[in-house]
Amino acid sequence: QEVAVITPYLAQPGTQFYVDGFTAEGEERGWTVNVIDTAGDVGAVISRIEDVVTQGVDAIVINVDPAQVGAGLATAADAGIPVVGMDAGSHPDVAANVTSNGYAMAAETAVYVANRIDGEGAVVMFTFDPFPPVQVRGVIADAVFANFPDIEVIDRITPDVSDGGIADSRAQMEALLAANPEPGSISAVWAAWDQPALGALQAIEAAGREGEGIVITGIDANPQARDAIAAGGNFEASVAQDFEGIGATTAETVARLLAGEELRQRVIYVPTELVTAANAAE
Amino acid sequence: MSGAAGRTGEAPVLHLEGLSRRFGQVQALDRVSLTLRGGEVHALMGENGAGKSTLIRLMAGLDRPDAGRMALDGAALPPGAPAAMRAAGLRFIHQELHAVRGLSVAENMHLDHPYPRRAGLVHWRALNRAAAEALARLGVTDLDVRRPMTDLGTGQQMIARIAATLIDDAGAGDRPAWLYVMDEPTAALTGEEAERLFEVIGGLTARGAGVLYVSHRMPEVLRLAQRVTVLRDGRHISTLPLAETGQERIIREMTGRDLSALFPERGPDPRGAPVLEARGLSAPGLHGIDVTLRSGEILGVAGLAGAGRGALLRALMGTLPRTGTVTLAGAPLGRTPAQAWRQGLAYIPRERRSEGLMLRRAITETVSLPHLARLSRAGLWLSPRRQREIAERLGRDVRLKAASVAQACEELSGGNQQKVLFARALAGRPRVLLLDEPTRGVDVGAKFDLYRLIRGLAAEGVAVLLASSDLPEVLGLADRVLILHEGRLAGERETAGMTEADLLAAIYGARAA
Amino acid sequence: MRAGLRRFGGLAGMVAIVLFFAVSLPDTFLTARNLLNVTQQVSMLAVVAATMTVVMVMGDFDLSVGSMASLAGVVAAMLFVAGWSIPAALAGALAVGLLGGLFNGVMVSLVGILPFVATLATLTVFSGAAFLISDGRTIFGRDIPEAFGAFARGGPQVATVDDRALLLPNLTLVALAVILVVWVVLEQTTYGRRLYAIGGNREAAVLAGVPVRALRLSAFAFTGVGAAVAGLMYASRVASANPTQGDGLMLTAIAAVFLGMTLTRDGQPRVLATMAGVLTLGVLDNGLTQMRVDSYLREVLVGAIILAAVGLSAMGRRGLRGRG
Amino acid sequence: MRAGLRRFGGLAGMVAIVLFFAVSLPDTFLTARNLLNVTQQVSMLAVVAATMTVVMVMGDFDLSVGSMASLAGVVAAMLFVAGWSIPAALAGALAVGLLGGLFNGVMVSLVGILPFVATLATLTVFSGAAFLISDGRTIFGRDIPEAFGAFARGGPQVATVDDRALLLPNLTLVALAVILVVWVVLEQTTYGRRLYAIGGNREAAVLAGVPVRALRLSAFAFTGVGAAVAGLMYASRVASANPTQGDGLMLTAIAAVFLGMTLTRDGQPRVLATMAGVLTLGVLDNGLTQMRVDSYLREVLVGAIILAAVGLSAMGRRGLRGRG
Ligand SMILES: Nc1ncnc2c1ncn2[C@@H]1O[C@H](COP(=O)(O)OP(=O)(O)OP(=O)(O)O)[C@@H](O)[C@H]1O
Ligand SMILES: Nc1ncnc2c1ncn2[C@@H]1O[C@H](COP(=O)(O)OP(=O)(O)OP(=O)(O)O)[C@@H](O)[C@H]1O
Ligand SMILES: [Mg+2]
Ligand SMILES: [Mg+2]
Repeated sequence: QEVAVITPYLAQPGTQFYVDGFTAEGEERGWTVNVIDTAGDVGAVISRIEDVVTQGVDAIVINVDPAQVGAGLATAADAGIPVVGMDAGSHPDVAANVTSNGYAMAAETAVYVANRIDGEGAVVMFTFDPFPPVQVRGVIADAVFANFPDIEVIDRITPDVSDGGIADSRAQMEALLAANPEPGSISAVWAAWDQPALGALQAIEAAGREGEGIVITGIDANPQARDAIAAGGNFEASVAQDFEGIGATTAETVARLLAGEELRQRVIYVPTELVTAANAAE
Repeated sequence: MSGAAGRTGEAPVLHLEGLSRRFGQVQALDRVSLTLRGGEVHALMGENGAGKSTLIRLMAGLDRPDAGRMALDGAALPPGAPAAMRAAGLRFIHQELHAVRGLSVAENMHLDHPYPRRAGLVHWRALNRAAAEALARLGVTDLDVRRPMTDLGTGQQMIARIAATLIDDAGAGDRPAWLYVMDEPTAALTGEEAERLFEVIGGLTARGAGVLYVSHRMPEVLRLAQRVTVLRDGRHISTLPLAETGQERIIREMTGRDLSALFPERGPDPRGAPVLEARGLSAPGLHGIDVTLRSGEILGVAGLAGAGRGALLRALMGTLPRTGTVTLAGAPLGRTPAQAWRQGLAYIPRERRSEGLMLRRAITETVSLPHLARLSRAGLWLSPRRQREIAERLGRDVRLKAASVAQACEELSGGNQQKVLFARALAGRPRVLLLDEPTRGVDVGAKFDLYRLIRGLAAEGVAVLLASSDLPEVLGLADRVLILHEGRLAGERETAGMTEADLLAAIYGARAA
Repeated sequence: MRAGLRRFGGLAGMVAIVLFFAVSLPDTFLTARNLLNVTQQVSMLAVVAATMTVVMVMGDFDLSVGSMASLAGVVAAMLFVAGWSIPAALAGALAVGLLGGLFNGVMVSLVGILPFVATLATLTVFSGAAFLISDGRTIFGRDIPEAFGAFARGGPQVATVDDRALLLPNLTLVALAVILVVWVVLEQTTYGRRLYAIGGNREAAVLAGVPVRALRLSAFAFTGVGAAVAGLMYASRVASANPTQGDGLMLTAIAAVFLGMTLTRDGQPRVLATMAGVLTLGVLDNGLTQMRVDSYLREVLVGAIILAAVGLSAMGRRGLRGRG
Repeated sequence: MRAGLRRFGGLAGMVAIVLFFAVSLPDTFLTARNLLNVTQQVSMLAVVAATMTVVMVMGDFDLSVGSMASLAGVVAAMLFVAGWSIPAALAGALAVGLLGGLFNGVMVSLVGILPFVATLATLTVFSGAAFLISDGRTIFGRDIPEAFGAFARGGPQVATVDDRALLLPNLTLVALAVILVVWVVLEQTTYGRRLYAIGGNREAAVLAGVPVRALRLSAFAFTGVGAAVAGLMYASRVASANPTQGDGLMLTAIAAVFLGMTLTRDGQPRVLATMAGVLTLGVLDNGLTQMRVDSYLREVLVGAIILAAVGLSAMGRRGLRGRG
């Protein structure tokens, strides 16, 4: 049996891991897994769905918001080919969506920050609203910080993510540090994913202000972030999604559909874990 | 010093043997052989497209012959190697004027040879000094060689390029410069500037150097050359000592026909009522000009370079902003080129390649461009057939030599390119024809065709304004001549009975005044 | 004759690509459904490339089309959010395209900035504006009227194949309409002929009475509107709008025009040739995906095929002019 | 004189920007630390823009520099993964830059494809290759040698300010070295002057026997190596490599060159002018961020400022030539 995985976001580390998890599990089951990367172009995802429907695959896995590729989903539904979301979103034409709970992850790191700075101080947020799953994280963090009267969000930065976000986040953080030279004028950096957190860390270290106790958190716990957290510096916490688990669970879900099973639960959450210096090395 | 070859007593000899070169369907050169020596001026003549420039490009190593060889004093020269030709002592001034934008005069003068260097880097002072010294040999001492070349007028640019060949830069083991090849060097020069060039040529040959001189200007050739070679349709027709050849013979060999005179006969005076009247016409470079142009009249416009001849035509066409009143047959003349064309003005610009032709496009497209609205249905929907028919008919009228009207203009010779622009001007059945140097770089045969065309138009009542720096042309064609000086009208004369000396005196007299 | 060979060489290459896929994918490639699908997939590119042809005919470029497409989509979406009706919102987005195009035209033809620079700067401006207006978000879901997203999914039914309706996609129809308009304007009117004249020799065109400034200005406006149309088509297709979604169209559209230029006499841009270029790129993407060619290898192949086509054409052209 | 005014106008504009930030951000902008930081932030752009200047001097473009930068970074990273030493891996990546540049040069100068098309196609090819080699992934963490990432973080200490070491960043030094090389080559050697001659009048250069083909070929090779250097700098700065990280450099580099051209006599590209353009863009980003200008608005502002600078310069230039 043949399964096509169509994603515009393969260059991002998280995507890589769940595609790996999916491929491994799928190949174990004897499938041919065809991974198609449209390099950021969501419209092309529809085109490629149409192409693999024409080609006649048995199932399709996507990781974009299904609302945006409705035309392709309709084509697949028309041809009776099941579509499963891998960290995608819910949609009538998507049999199931396998993902982490983004609300919970953002709440976990935002609360971590609030607690570490004792509910008071200036916080810098790095967010990215164009990407819905990340946008959700920003909303939750906004709510958490708004709930602490003495926390002030001094900047909510959307970095240029064409390179994943490290370089521009660093440049922006450098500028902010320059604009706020007094020690203690920035208490924490909350980032909606790891790359900006790493960029902020580099900026703080390059400015020689690592001693001010600025708390940094990210989300995703990618290896570079884990290294940084394990090193015990300003980057203190991130949340690990179980990417490979998402991939594997997606494969299982596809297998159940191919076996003809009717799915009742259409959103399947895979558990996450807060990563701090205590468990980063694992 | 360059041109030192004569000292050995034996002048160097360059043999060109059986050179052929073909471009697509055109056999541009067909087994041409030629021998060039130091110590003399050798003129190369031929109609447009005869193959003169092609031969020169082969000599310069810019192109390779399909067959044939070149040898200097018996030793073969490699084809297609510009550096080797330089090392053999050859220097070139190519036909089209080529100033490099953004480089100084001195750098432009060093285009074809290395800059002076110090420690591997450019030695700017030596560079400027070499350029200034070369210019001084042409008597130019007041030119700052660090200025951008494009700031200079065309004449001065040409002087600088001529001077560039005089820079003494033969490398170790190279033969000193001994043969100067000049492809229409005077086309852009004023009389005064040309005189200075002729002096330099005299100096070069006196020192034993040779000159291969291409020009369509018969008087220059008669005056300068010792021998003349004529090419026709890519073939060598003759090489003769000039003493044994008269102008008629050269023209006959070039054209293959007898042209008893350079200008067609004058008919009865065709001048009628005033058509174009300008009062107090001013524009950038023009101050308060009054002109009346009658139907059937050919009105020459003469003056020194920059006197405003071109500006006068451009102001009338509306490409220069103007003030003052201009009327055409009593009605005010529009202020944009589109209106001017529509009202019956037709314009042939000075630089045909850059200002007139769409070089890569079909002849038809250039011919129909100003008349599109008229040649289309409802002024909007194209009628390709009608455009093609017009182009074909006018092509015949102007004796255009082209494979078809679908041919690209860049494949035509200079004279035929100019005829395309005449066809374009005639397509609108003009009332007034504005000509800016209409025969520059055009051979005698084609010139005669164009002159006859202009005469014929005048006889039909078209008024012609002819701006030209070719004095015989002004005297031979025009009924009357305007003399401009620094943008002002400095005189207005009937040409009947006027000699070239009179006209020159008038032009220079205007300056003295 | 040689020119003919060269052009037919280009066409032959395109036919060869189609034949190759037809043979490699006998059951799925040359089906009406698949081919209609390809036309739909390339419809947005076709619109941008067709109107890009209008400026490239004059020897100009418009680098801002991609970000204009994104901007138009975002504008329409925000107008939906603000409660405008679909026609009103579309009109608003097209007006933005027109204004943006006019702005490009003013910069290029009145101010006199090189098109490359002017539209590079407006690329940044439009893109920034799209982010500003949308606040960087993707606008989707309930904010986008059902009918708007449904448009791209619909189309008149032309047949029933295997019990499934075969639609002539609406997007394909829109693209055909735009192509037709551009073809008529460029090939059948004096307006278009004058644009070609500007490309042939700008100075000569001025002296021949062509109102070069006005024409360049209007041509850029044309391209701006085309980009906006494509942006709306894209937004309809993905039933959402985000501030970067059209960005990829620009380079691909320029590539398609250049690919098409290999097919024309004299190497001028022509809209039908551009469409051949667009279809070639679309067929390559479709066929290579169906053949399960790795998407990265596909990218390399597409680049290599463009190079081969343009390179062969350039060499043919040069041969024609002699060895100079 | 008017030309002078125009040029000084451009320079004055740049100075005005700096002054504006100096006044608005009195404590933080004009500090040695911040300025050194800006030089480091723009160092990669500076390298790409400087070598881009080399081809733009001839009137050509290289659109493939961004994807070449990405490719070089990925190549180095994959060589690290394969166990190569740092110098060997860097040499490998630079060799890829050289080969890619030569390939561009061959396409442009021997095959005769327009630089715009040729490098658009190789942009796709290089980018596809970067994806293929890296399998579309970001290579980071343990795969990248410590010393490689440390390089970008280090630099000779020049002073101690507020008890903190003030470093002259290594990346800034690399950029300065590249700029110096490009300056000497373009301004002080016959080779460079010939490139200017090609740009000033290609036909004249051909007639003068300038080996135009060989020079264009070599200039593209130069630019390819420059792009690879920038890609390595980028990879070092982010201590990782992914197949798209350099892509943004291309348009920005071209914008910087054009911005610089507003400062030069005759509007030619010159490397020092390009650097003024690069610094202007860098200062704008840095200053506007410090002033907490919304990042989207920042984008719009940067585009508008480019337009204003180039537009004023174009109008000045045109005024100079009359209303023609
Ligand atoms: N690169 C080329 N490609 C095609 N045809 C060419 C090329 N160069 C020259 N020709 C043709 O070769 C012939 C000879 O041209 P050439 O320029 O040598 O003439 P010429 O004697 O210098 O004429 P003129 O007096 O007008 O300068 C012409 O028919 C011309 O059209
Ligand atoms: N666009 C312009 N703006 C300002 N001055 C101009 C413009 N065009 C021409 N002039 C001025 O007009 C004068 C004559 O113009 P130009 O250099 O074109 O010579 P011309 O009119 O062609 O003269 P001629 O044909 O007699 O050689 C010059 O002094 C020139 O500076
Ligand atoms: Mg000639
Ligand atoms: Mg001639």
